[in-house]
Amino acid sequence: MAVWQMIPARAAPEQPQGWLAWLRRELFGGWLNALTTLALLAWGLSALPGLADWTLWQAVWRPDAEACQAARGSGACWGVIAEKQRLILFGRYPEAEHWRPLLASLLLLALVVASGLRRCWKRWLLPAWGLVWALFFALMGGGFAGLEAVPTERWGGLPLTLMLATLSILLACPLAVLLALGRRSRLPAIRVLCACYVELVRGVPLISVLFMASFLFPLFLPAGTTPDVLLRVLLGIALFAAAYLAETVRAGLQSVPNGQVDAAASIGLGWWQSQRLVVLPQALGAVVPGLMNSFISIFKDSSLITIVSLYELTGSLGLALSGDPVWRPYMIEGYCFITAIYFVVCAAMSRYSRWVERQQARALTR
Amino acid sequence: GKTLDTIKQRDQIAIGVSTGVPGFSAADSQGRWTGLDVDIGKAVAAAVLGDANKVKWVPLASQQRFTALQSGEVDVLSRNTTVTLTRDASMGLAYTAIAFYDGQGFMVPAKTKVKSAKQLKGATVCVQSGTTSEKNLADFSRINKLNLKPVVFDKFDAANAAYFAGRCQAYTTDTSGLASVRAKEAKDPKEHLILPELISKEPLGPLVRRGDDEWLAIVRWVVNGLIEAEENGITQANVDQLKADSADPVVGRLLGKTEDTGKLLGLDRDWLARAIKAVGNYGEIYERNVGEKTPVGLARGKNRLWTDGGLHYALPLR
Amino acid sequence: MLNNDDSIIRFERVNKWYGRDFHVLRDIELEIRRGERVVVCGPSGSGKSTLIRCINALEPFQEGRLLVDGVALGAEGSAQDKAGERAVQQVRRRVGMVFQQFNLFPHLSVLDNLTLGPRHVAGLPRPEAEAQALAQLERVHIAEQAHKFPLQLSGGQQQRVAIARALCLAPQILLFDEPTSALDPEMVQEVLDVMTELAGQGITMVCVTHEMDFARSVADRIVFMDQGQLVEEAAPAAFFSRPESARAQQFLAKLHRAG
Amino acid sequence: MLNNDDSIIRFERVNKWYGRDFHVLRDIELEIRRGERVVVCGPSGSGKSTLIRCINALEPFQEGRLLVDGVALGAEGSAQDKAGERAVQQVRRRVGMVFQQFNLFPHLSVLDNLTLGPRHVAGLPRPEAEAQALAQLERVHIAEQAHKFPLQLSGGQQQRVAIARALCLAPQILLFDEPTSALDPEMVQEVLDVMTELAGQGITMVCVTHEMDFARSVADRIVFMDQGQLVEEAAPAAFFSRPESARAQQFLAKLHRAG
Amino acid sequence: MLWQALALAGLLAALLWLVHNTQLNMAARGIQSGWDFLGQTAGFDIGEQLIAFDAGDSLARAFLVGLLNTLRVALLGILLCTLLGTLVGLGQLARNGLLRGLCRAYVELFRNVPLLVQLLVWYLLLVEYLPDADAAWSWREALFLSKAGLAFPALVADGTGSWSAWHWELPALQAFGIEGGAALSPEFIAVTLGLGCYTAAFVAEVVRAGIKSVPSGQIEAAQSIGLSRRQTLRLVTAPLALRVILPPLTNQYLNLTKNSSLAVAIGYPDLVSIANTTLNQTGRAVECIAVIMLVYLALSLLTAALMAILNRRVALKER
Ligand SMILES: Nc1ncnc2c1ncn2[C@@H]1O[C@H](COP(=O)(O)OP(=O)(O)OP(=O)(O)O)[C@@H](O)[C@H]1O
Ligand SMILES: Nc1ncnc2c1ncn2[C@@H]1O[C@H](COP(=O)(O)OP(=O)(O)OP(=O)(O)O)[C@@H](O)[C@H]1O
Ligand SMILES: [Mg+2]
Ligand SMILES: [Mg+2]
Repeated sequence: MAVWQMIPARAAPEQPQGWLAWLRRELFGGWLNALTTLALLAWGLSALPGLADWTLWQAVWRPDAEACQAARGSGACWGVIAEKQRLILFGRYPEAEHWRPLLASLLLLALVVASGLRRCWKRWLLPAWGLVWALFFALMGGGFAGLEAVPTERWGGLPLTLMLATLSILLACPLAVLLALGRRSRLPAIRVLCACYVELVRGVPLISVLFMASFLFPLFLPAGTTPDVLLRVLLGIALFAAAYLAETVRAGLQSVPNGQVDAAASIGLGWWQSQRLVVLPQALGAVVPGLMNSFISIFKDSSLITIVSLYELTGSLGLALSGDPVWRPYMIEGYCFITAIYFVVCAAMSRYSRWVERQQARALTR
Repeated sequence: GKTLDTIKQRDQIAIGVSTGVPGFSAADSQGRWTGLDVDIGKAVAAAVLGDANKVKWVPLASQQRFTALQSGEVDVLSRNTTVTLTRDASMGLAYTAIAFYDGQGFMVPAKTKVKSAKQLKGATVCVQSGTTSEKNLADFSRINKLNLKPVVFDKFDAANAAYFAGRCQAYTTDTSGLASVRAKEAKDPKEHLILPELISKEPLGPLVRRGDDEWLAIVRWVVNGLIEAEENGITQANVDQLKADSADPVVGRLLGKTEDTGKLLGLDRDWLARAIKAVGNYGEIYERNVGEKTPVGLARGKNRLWTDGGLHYALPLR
Repeated sequence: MLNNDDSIIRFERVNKWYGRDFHVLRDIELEIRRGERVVVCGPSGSGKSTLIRCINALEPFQEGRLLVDGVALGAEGSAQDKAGERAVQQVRRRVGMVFQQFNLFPHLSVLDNLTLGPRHVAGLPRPEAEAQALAQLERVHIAEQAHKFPLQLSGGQQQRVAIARALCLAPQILLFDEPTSALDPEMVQEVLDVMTELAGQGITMVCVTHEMDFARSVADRIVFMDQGQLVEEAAPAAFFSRPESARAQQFLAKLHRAG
Repeated sequence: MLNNDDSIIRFERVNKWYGRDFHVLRDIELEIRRGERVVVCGPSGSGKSTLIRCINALEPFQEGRLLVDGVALGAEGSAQDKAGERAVQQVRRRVGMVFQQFNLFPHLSVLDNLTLGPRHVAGLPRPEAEAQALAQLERVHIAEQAHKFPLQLSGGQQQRVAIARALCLAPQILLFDEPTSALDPEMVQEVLDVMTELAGQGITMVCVTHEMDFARSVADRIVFMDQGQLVEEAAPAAFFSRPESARAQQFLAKLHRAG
Repeated sequence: MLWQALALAGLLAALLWLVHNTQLNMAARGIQSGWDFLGQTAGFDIGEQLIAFDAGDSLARAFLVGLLNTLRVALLGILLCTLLGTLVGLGQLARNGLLRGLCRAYVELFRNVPLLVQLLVWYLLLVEYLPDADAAWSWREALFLSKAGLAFPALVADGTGSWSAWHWELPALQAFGIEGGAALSPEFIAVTLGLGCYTAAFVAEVVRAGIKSVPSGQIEAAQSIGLSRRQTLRLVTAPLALRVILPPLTNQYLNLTKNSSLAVAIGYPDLVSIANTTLNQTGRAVECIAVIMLVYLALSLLTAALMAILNRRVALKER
């Protein structure tokens, strides 16, 4: 039999700290590791100077077609962006009125960002959305108070992309929730209907839906009642997105334990009440990353409407450059520009979704 | 008819145009539509509504155009569309008049030294999808055993871009299109050669929906009226003056001075005078948009009046 | 069976099946008087949970009738579609239930958990509902946790919140389904203490539990179930000292060995 | 501390930290003789699992030295990179381990679970490995389950398969980390029975468990840990009747109350 | 019951209304409908074909050619995205910090840019920056890379039908670029690369998540029976991860197949492109779009069914 003495806790022996140690461990710990690092570095060093030359050192920054022509092949011509930025960003919107789409997009962006912040989750948010949409359409459409009327066929570029993405998300969400609830309904007919809708829509490509919205839809309606093509495309995207969102929402619904529904019933809540107050908030919270991924897809997919001749961001780049022999050769720089825009927005969304996840974990547990 | 009523009611005509063929219908830097097809549309608007600007322009890709017309999204399709039997008979469309006589041709980079389309054996050819060009190309290739390889793009500008990037050894579409593309989109027009062969007949003209003969008649006679106006020397500049003092019975009839042709069409007396006042006669429209003084630079050629040895032969307005 | 006015819950030959073949409740006849405290026990899978979930209309049954505080719950499919819906709502307002897994709403604060029912079912305005909720939290001794979220509390505290939530609708009857069995041993006692306090206040309680000490000191009656049937019912003293049926004897023997 | 030849495991001032600040094993000095059966107990979080995982080289440590059947496991970073890798493999061949969560490979049949090690580590041909595996399955009394998949077995059966798997490499030492605590009460006994049988066969066993009856009847020695230190070691009889340290007394008191 | 009946009736009414409208509209405008057009001669050529096709063949055959082109791109894309995705996914778990960072960057970049833009960029890179066909880069006079695509030697028969008639044909420079051998068009290369690289980013995430989902207990158990690191990966981690990876991987394959419809934007004659052309030539819009939707739907259901069978085969056996 033995009894040991009390041993006080002490700190671990000093491990080498700091970035140098990190580098040593991460990049040169073990010979295979070191070899990989060297190979990657060699590759990087061989590729980088050329790339840097092209993007930076040899690049032409002024909208100077002749300088660009001279630098062609060795350096990028960022001047093309300077020259064409307005056309790329705003499409065929009348040039004198460009402040309107700019203002409208900024308003919309600000509102979207505000809606993402917990601090702003106040009562005024809902009316704010109504107000901003009203302002957006008023600004874009004009036709009052001295603002020149601009028909929707001339809307284009970034505002169009933003509007289509946000509006179709807004429209798709409630539909998705209904579909998801429907797929779990006790009523077999409704269940089957919702399941069929979701599976059918998920089985076809978006562009076939867009074709349908833009070519066929008018045939389905009584003669003369054809809504604006923008509206039809918007509906098409929303109906399509709803099917995908519905699956995400359904996964969330499944993650809510049955006990929650029982508990809600036991305090007297009816079916709709318990879904609205108890199940959905938890279900949607549980699938924020999934929802955000779907939102990102919708935003990216908005680029497909160029295929049905609407000039959103991707389309307006084509519009801006492909008809202009002087600047057409610098398409790749144009693509870099819009790629950067798409990337920033999508990356911001996925960052945000990770942030929300962390917030939730922190807020609800100890 | 019904179409005319709805148009009058909403006080605007919806006209389908192409998404961008310089000289025919293209947006200028201000986003305004200009071109021959556009002017014809304007003439119709002026004749019907009294104002050439009461138009909603609907740019359409080639796959969209027929359904857009069929479904009522546009009232007139004025979009360099070839009139063919299939289109006229089976697709719910009706042609009104021929506004431009064209034919399909080839363009090649001058450096290839190709002088005739028959030398294109085995070449890759850029073409836009959903056009008569695709079929003509296939026929031409088969007849001459050329084994041409089409690369088909869904949009006109995509096909242009691919040709100028060097993806294809030749580019085929209507010669007017080739000329306008070469003029406006080639860096140096001299580097590209339009080959002499015309491999098809391409009568282009505005189309309307089937089933409304009154509306068809209006569009048909506006086009004929513009041609007739040229034949009779009525121009944008002199129309008012002629209307006031011309003693020529034909002019008087055309401008509604002596006879009310408008009533027969369901319009007022001045319909043609307004149209001419808005866009000029056919010759003026042609010269302004695609004529030799414009970048597109097309000689009148077949599009001269019959009196000058061309094909434009306006049906008599009486 | 007497039909005295005192009875607040009455099972009349209730039969229930899961699926087609699994007969989970068999000819249940049981009467509980107003203010009575009944403990239901029995081996795992014997149908205890099912029994008390029937009282709250969380489970439908296929045969028989169940009267809860004067409201009749009929067998499933017995022609009373629309009336049935209303009966269910009435019953649920009069019956509070506490679950084994607490089933608090994790996305709502403790206070919101408590006011959800009163506000959306009874239609109380928020300030009133909150005042009342705070009173109930006092009753289970955790008023100071009102603004935390459920997952930030210990198991014992969570279960006490669940009890307070059940009390917020001022129910006539309180149902407990193994309220302590998901708790760490140290926390069992705090919940049992709260339950004992409640039992002293005259509310009708039906409690599924294996806490025999609690049953002995609090229950008026013990009901023993096995394989979906009521096997034996007795006063606690009698039940623990000399159970009549062989199965109850077995069951008690096992409990003793484990304890 | 004696350096007799009998010792099969020897901890020499082993210290381990999780991160920089969490000192989880403190100056561990412990010697286990060949054939000895040692039970490690102590409150949750005291470092018991960490201790026995060190024996199997599943956890590195930062200070001290650990000898397992003649092979030395050095502290992390002590210059023996390549040799260290080999030492780890040697140790693992001589030590079998049974986990709380069984950790059977769900995609392999029971037989494949058992032959995986012998075939790929010892390089045995399949028929031989299978014969041997069947023998081990006999030893834990479930030879008839050889062709099922782990998830098709009950918890007790799974844990017995896990024991058989550990035995298949003919280890010198068997480690058990709470082998019964993930089991339903009825199944605990079958696993304990198998372990008791094994204990009778002279293999060295180090076992983390709270099954005090098992410890009493099987162990040669009990080691009590708290806060990462060895607090007390004693023969079972002495430990249970009169623990010396205050902490062990407390711990035993709690166990009794719960049991 | 009432609700169900109402919902069904409502839906039916809506559908009937739409069909009725369509019929009215089509009748009023003299639009012909029906499937007879599939038998008409196509009248157009198709640039790339796996089975013989010329303008004299029927439209039905044209659709078949388009479908085969779609499948060709989809299959190659699937191959590419699986290989690349697995590499990048494993790279994200590598010990080397640099490699990890690069793989992460790859995923972020390719995931966050619309596929259409990526396709256009690939195509642009190919047709803008490769040399003209008459100045093709060649490798040993056997491989030629140019704006006309990648030409490589192929086995061809000279039509006599006997075995000896098969011989290798080398591509060679002719008046209009490269003739002989076989070639991949730049459209095909761009679509395949675009789809492959885009989907690879998603596959990489699937692979990473799959490997991370293997419980650490499994790996410890493997180590404790003495398996080496590589053996653990091969015998335990990989088979377990595969089961987690398979279902989301199927989804990615389905997405890739559906996304191949974007090929129309860069002139690759896939099913959608052929349907588009047909729609224009015949005016049968409803029918052509129905063909597109039905074919993709069938492909989806088929893949899903196959994968379900596979999934069941590899599912862990439980009681
Ligand atoms: N929804 C269900 N579908 C099918 N069988 C069920 C369902 N719910 C419970 N059962 C089965 O009915 C039987 C009784 O279940 P119940 O939950 O009422 O038992 P219990 O007495 O509460 O047991 P425990 O003490 O384990 O909670 C069990 O065998 C259970 O497996
Ligand atoms: N990988 C790890 N990283 C950081 N801390 C850890 C890690 N693994 C265990 N710990 C902490 O180390 C302490 C000792 O853990 P260990 O698992 O050895 O305890 P134990 O005595 O086995 O407890 P139990 O009886 O609960 O299994 C615990 O406080 C635990 O939270
Ligand atoms: Mg129960
Ligand atoms: Mg442990």
